[in-house]
Amino acid sequence: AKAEETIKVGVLHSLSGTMAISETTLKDVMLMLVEEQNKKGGLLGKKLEAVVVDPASNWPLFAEKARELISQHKVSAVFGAWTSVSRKSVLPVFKELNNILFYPVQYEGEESERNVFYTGAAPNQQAIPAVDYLAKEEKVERWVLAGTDYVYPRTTNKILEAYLKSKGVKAEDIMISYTPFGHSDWQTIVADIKKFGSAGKKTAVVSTINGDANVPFYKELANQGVKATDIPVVAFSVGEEELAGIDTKPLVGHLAAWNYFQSVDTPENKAFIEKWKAYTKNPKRVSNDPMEAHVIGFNMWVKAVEKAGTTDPDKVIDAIVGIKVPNLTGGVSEMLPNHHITKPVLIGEIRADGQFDTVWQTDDLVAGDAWSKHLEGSKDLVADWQTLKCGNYNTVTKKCGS
Amino acid sequence: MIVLRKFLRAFLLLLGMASAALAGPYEEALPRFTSDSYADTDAAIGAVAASGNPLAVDVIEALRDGRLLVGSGQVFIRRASGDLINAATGQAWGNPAGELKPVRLNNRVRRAIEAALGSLTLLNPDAAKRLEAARAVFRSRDEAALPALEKAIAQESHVPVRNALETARAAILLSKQDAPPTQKLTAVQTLRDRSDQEALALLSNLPAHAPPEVVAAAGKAADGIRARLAFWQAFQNVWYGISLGSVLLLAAIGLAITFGTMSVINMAHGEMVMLGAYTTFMVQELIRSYFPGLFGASLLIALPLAFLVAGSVGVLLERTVIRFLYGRPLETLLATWGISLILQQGVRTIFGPTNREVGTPAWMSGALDVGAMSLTYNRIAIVVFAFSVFAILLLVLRYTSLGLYVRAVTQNRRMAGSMGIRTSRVDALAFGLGSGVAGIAGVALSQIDNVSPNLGQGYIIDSFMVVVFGGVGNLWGTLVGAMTLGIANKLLEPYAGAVLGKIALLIAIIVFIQRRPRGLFALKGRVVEA
Amino acid sequence: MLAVENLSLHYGAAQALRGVSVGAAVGEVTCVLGRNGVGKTSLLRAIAGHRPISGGSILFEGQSIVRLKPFERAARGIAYVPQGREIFPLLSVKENLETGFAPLKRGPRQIPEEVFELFPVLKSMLGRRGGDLSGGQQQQLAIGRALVMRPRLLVLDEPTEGIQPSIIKDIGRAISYLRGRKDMAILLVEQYFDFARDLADRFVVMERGEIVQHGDRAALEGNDVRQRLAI
Amino acid sequence: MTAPVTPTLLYLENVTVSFDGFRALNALSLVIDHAEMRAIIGPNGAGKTTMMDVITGKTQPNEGTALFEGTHDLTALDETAIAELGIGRKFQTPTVFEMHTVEDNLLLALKNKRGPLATLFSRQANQERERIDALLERVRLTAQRHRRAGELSHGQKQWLEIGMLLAQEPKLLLIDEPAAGMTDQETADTADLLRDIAKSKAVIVVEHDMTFVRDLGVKVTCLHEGSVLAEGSLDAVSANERVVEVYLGR
Amino acid sequence: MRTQYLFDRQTVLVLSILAAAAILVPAMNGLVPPGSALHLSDHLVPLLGKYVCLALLALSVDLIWGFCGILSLGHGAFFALGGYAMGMYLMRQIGPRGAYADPILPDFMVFLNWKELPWFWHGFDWFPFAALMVLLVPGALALVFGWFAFRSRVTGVYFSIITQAMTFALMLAFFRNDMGLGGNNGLTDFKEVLGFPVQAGSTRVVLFVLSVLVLAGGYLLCRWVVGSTFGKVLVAVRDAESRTRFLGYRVEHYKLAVFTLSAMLAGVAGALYVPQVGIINPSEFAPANSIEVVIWVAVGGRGTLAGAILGALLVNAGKTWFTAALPEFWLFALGGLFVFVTLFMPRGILGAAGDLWERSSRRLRTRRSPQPFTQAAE
Ligand SMILES: Nc1ncnc2c1ncn2[C@@H]1O[C@H](COP(=O)(O)OP(=O)(O)OP(=O)(O)O)[C@@H](O)[C@H]1O
Ligand SMILES: Nc1ncnc2c1ncn2[C@@H]1O[C@H](COP(=O)(O)OP(=O)(O)OP(=O)(O)O)[C@@H](O)[C@H]1O
Ligand SMILES: NC(N)=O
Ligand SMILES: [Mg+2]
Ligand SMILES: [Mg+2]
Repeated sequence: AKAEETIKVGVLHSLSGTMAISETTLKDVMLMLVEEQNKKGGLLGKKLEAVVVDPASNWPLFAEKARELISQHKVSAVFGAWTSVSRKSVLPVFKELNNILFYPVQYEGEESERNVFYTGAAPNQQAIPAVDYLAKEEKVERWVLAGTDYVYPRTTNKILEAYLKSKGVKAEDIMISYTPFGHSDWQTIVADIKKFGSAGKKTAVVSTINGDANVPFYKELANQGVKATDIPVVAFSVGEEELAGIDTKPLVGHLAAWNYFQSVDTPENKAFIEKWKAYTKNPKRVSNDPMEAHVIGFNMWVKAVEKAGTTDPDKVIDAIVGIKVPNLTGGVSEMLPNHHITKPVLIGEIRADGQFDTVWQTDDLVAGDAWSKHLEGSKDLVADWQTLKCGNYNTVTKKCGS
Repeated sequence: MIVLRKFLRAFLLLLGMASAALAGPYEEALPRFTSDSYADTDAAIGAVAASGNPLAVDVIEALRDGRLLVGSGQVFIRRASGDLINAATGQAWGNPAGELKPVRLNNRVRRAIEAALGSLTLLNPDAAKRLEAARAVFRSRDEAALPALEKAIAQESHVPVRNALETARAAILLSKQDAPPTQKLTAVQTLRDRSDQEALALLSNLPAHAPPEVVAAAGKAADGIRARLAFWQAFQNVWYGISLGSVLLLAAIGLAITFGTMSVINMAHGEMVMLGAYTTFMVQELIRSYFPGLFGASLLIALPLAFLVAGSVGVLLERTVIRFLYGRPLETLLATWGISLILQQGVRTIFGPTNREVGTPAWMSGALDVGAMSLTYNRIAIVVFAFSVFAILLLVLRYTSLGLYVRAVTQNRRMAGSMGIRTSRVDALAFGLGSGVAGIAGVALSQIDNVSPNLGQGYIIDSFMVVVFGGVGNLWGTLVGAMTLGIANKLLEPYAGAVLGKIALLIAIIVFIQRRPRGLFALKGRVVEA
Repeated sequence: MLAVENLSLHYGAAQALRGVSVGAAVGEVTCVLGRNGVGKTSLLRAIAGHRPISGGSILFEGQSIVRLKPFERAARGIAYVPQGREIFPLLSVKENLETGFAPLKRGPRQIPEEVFELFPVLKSMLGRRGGDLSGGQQQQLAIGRALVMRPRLLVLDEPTEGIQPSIIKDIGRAISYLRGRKDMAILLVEQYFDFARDLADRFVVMERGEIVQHGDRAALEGNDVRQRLAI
Repeated sequence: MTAPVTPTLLYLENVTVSFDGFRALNALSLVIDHAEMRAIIGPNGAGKTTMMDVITGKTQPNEGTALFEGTHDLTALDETAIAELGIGRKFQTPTVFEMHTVEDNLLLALKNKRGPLATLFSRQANQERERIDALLERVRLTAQRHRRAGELSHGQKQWLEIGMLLAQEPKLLLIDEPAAGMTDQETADTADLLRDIAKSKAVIVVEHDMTFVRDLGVKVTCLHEGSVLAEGSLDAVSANERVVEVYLGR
Repeated sequence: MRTQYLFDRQTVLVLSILAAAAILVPAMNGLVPPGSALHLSDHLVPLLGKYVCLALLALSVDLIWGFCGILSLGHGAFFALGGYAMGMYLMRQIGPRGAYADPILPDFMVFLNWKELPWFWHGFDWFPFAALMVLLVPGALALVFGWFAFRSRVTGVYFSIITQAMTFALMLAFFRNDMGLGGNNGLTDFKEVLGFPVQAGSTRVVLFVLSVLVLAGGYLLCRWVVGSTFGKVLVAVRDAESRTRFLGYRVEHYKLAVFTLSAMLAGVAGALYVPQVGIINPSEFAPANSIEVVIWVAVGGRGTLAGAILGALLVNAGKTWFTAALPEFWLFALGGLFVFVTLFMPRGILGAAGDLWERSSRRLRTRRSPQPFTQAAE
């Protein structure tokens, strides 16, 4: 086929380096989605073509590869990035070259860009409901906020701290602990958590520990016998994929908050998992939340392109707001004017088989907030790309940006 | 015995059927399991446990194990054999009508189960079960369990269980509003003797209604416990340090050979560790599918295999690449860096980019309590293992001619050849040995870290740091270096936090090297000073 | 025993040996003489296998050893005492000596007494690191180490360099003793003319990578050779 | 500068060096005058090289005094400072800059300003080139001028190192076994050279070659086990029974 | 080492190639119409600019490693510090255009509730000050670090490892949000440099040309340094450090001087890099990055200067190409390249080319040419 006959879609996920562990699977899901769409006849009568590159967990390389995808391969949209820094790194490129990025991972919020669609959770779609659940259902009064030392945990914990304090939690009942990336010796911290948790009040750990550090963390929890019934840990970055590397029997009952679990029992999800396993030819392959985010993002993009009748980014950006597509948990997610989407929030407990048991779920879908209401600097900001055409409109000064 | 129990059970069943018609609290509670609400389940557990119904334990155990099923408004227990019995009547239930679903659990329900089973199994014939039960009651502080506790204490003869029962009683009495102050004072005494974190928590969080004399006694006891815990904390930190040091030692010791002795700047060392970890994974996979009974021995089986796998890869590398680079240590850096990229990506291609699960055998789970310190078995195993590997390696290098030849070859390759030393074989063997040792380190590290293609990278810098800090070319230096860094790290961490602690340690290394520019165990003499 | 024929050797493009032929027989000392930089060391390096040759042949006990690695040559019985000693600096004196066991079978793996008789100082310094020894002590160690191998051909490159006079005499006596045992051939490079003259059964003189003169002991007595070695 | 404590150039007193209990130098005392040449002999391991190590700052003595020009305490200075004072050294095993050409080896040794800025901005003057030419001629390495020092034979390296020592123009030359690996003729030639130098500079030579020492015709000190065993003319020293016993042999 | 003759030829060659790049790249990008085969597409300009900056970094490493034997495994730190200095300037230039529209505080400070600019941010809004810091910060760190290390005679792997510890410690420190430098995300979202929009094609071209000129200047500077007597002392230190001392050279001063110079070059490279890639964050301090730089130098040919440039360009271009052409297998290709170069080009690509050159030219001038020397394996 000649180049003009296909519509290209960029896939910008690390296939090597530290982030490959999480991102490779997102590349696979994108390939599957593209293949499936082509089976359905493609888009606007053309075939889709996925262009895969490897930014190798190297942040400047992300920017370089994004530029290459857009300028050289002329992709119509890019699905990619995982860490916030990789997103920050590519942002200017998308703005400059006016293209579209679908970002599928839960993140710290505080951002809304015209060229980016955030299909993962904002803090209000993950962190806050999780804390509410623990406070209500587990009667937690003392909180350990443990995270990897980078911006997502820092911001999330800032938000949570402000939120908890607003709910009357005292400062001495909050312990905050940061660890470096890839931290692997958790003996001291787990012991500290145990100590903190044995002060008589019900204690829980809110973990924003990222990636590689989780396995040794959970292994240490199991070793030191921290059971979910004593000190539950609720994690925001641990999904089915991460658990696949751990013996979860000692971890049963620890929690995670996401917008999707593989175990969700809906026909949409069932069908998706079947396709996924068939596509990867691996009956044990798991699915997870960022994958669902890509599914939603991709379907929204397809619909928007169809609606606009073109893949021209400007038109698609305008067309996509308000688009609704079914998510895999039985609801219908909508792209909001702030370029975040509506999602259900699910709290799951780890099961012995490495899956999650949904123990709580919001009744309705929650709309993602680009700007946190709990932070000093951002509580007056709103994003609206539809009417205000602004990502950071200040409701007090009534101005966009400045 | 068994016959007797069967008989008893049958009898009780009959009794249960008889009482079914009466529709007591048990029967009333059961339907609450069907509502799919954790609050209802929680309440039902309490009611069932309090009912005194002989099926109560069965029901709650089934619930715990996910064998309590509900369907069309009724509750069933699935026995291990697969048979279903009706929880209400205890009768066998052949063909369930409609679909059955297990009652769902969450932590709240699990806690309720634990508490209920605790008071119900205080008289279990198995001492371990009783101990477990006593601890459960201690945690739940369920006043309702008090009579059962008293009864259990009266007939308990096993000392640890008795102690546990007494602390459980003390815990309940302390929080019980109407307990007489004398009882409370005794409770304080009991808890002071127990003298651990949990006792401290109880003593320092007395309920508001506690009488003043109890508050005073508890305050004093709490201070005593605090002092004791602080004292032990130092040892605990040192232990953490030793165990971190052992991990560093394991990771570095192979490098002490390939780098320290052979002067190959082996950037692929971490990947050898990774190969060892993946070998462990493979071994466990095979065992899981074909010989599940051997799981407890899986690590022991993996050890020699990991040595062989990583060792052979090492020999292969040496023969095909490294051997052309002797005398050009900086080029070994370049080539082994390339090799490490290839190995990483190779493993990623074969095993996928995600973590692989390596399980912990039962004998490595749990912890040993020494004073107020808790030593987890898997860390103990790793410490012992690291020191053994070190000792064996030391013996090999000291008491076999291989050790001598390796050193001779690295110091002067041509001359070693002229002395009749088969330089190529020595090189291959030594590199194989270093890699093999890295491989067995991988077996140990698979127990505490990710088994992923990135495993090795996490250790390579630390390993070089240890070898160099200890003094290149000295195995003892590696040992002392690993332990020093491990302990220093763990002593710093409580004060500085993990990030600043690590920074402080790195700066300390930099400063230390100024004082001892050739590491801790520096080589001295004319040669090195020249 | 040893027959070197028409040997040439290059360092890069520079030719250090041009068609050198020399032999060594059991029970004899063959001496190589020549000024600085004429190629004496290069010749020995070729024999020990430290440098590849670019032409000619080296036969040891009738077989070509050109393709053999240094350790294989050592296993055949060639021991080399290089110029500059090349002891293993971080090994102790004892360990340095023990490296000589490598080509031996288990049985004879002990240090022959004659080593310590010849160089008593080594015995008192067994535990010291080779690199810490004085220059002369290192030279003694290098010779002792070669003897541990029970060689059939002993190749010595200026063994008297840096050694005190009394021990030079001892070494001279040792060489004649070894010659007298009639179980090895000795190839000796020496600048110290009197020493060479006392020991040599036969000699060659080199100049610019070539043999310019050879003969037996008698021929050394004249002033002819001395003249050649002068500038 | 304070007034010299002693009028001598080099003054060693009671110098002791021990390595893990082994005394390489044992209360050694030695005095060298301006423009004096001294030959040092002594058994292998007597401490001759160690003595030079002490003088040049490579080894710190455990005890004792080492003064240069009466005022400079050598034990308190490092190698560079001592070299700057004007003490040059030739090592027992020749040490030259193997990757540099013969010419550059000499250039680096030439008596010039040694600071980074000075060398960064220095231009090679004609004068220097002539000096190098002369030195090359003297050590007979003119033909090897552009070769890398690492390619030289053992004896050639010895000569190069002597050339570097000359280029430094030090006040005191320490020369460890210059004749090792040289032919008899060259040995004699070296002796000539040294005698020539000693007219204006102080020289300490260590040698085992008695013919060479005789050629020098200077006062001889015999060390043994780290201290002076005998001192005097060569004939006197060689007549000493102990010297014969431990050193010369019968 | 190289003869005077070759030396000049190399310099001329390098300078002409760089000059050609400085002229051709803007021309092919701006003047040649997009359809043409000769057109250089917009996205390649910053990419090439990035390569050029990395080449300057490699050059700085070659200066100390190739000529003075100082193997720094932490040179990425100096590069990153230069980059941060520039990044701070660029950050201040954003002014009220940030998401929170704070005229002074950068976004990351606003949302983490910082109230005022930390002291070390002051002055960075003024370009000359920032430019000075680009040189001074890496230079001062190198001076202090080197002063201690060289004075204590820390050499060889010991030095390498403490430089690695240095960059590792800096990485952890910069990761901390409390450092006030943007934590893991670093500094990004730049708007303009010296009043020119960083995203504009013309700014890009100018930055590229500037980088090339700086690289050429850096190359000349290094050439001059290593060609001087100072350079010969460096080589002497590399090959026989203690012997150099006995000749009366203050080895530590030499090392310190060249180390500091090299760190400043690396800092400049970092400063030019940041506006072209649009982000600077702590991963630039990652030890692996510094190791990689050493590898570029080794691939190109250690101790040849031009080789460092060549190696950096080649490996990075290879990376760009492989990561797109073989996204799943590129590490095999890159790893294989490293192994291949070490095995078959022991002195790097330029070394191998030099050997070839010498061999062929010797045939012409057999007698006079310097003899090649393959260092015998020890
Ligand atoms: N590694 C080398 N590379 C290049 N040329 C060399 C090398 N070693 C020796 N040569 C050259 O080869 C020639 C012969 O050197 P060789 O060492 O064999 O001399 P020699 O006779 O042993 O001299 P000496 O008496 O000084 O030890 C000399 O010109 C020397 O410069
Ligand atoms: N670092 C050291 N550790 C242990 N012993 C040492 C060390 N340095 C020197 N020695 C010992 O000190 C003694 C003196 O050595 P030195 O090199 O000074 O002797 P020398 O007089 O120069 O001998 P030669 O004539 O053989 O060169 C020797 O026995 C040597 O083994
Ligand atoms: N956005 C995250 N999880 O980095
Ligand atoms: Mg020679
Ligand atoms: Mg000596």
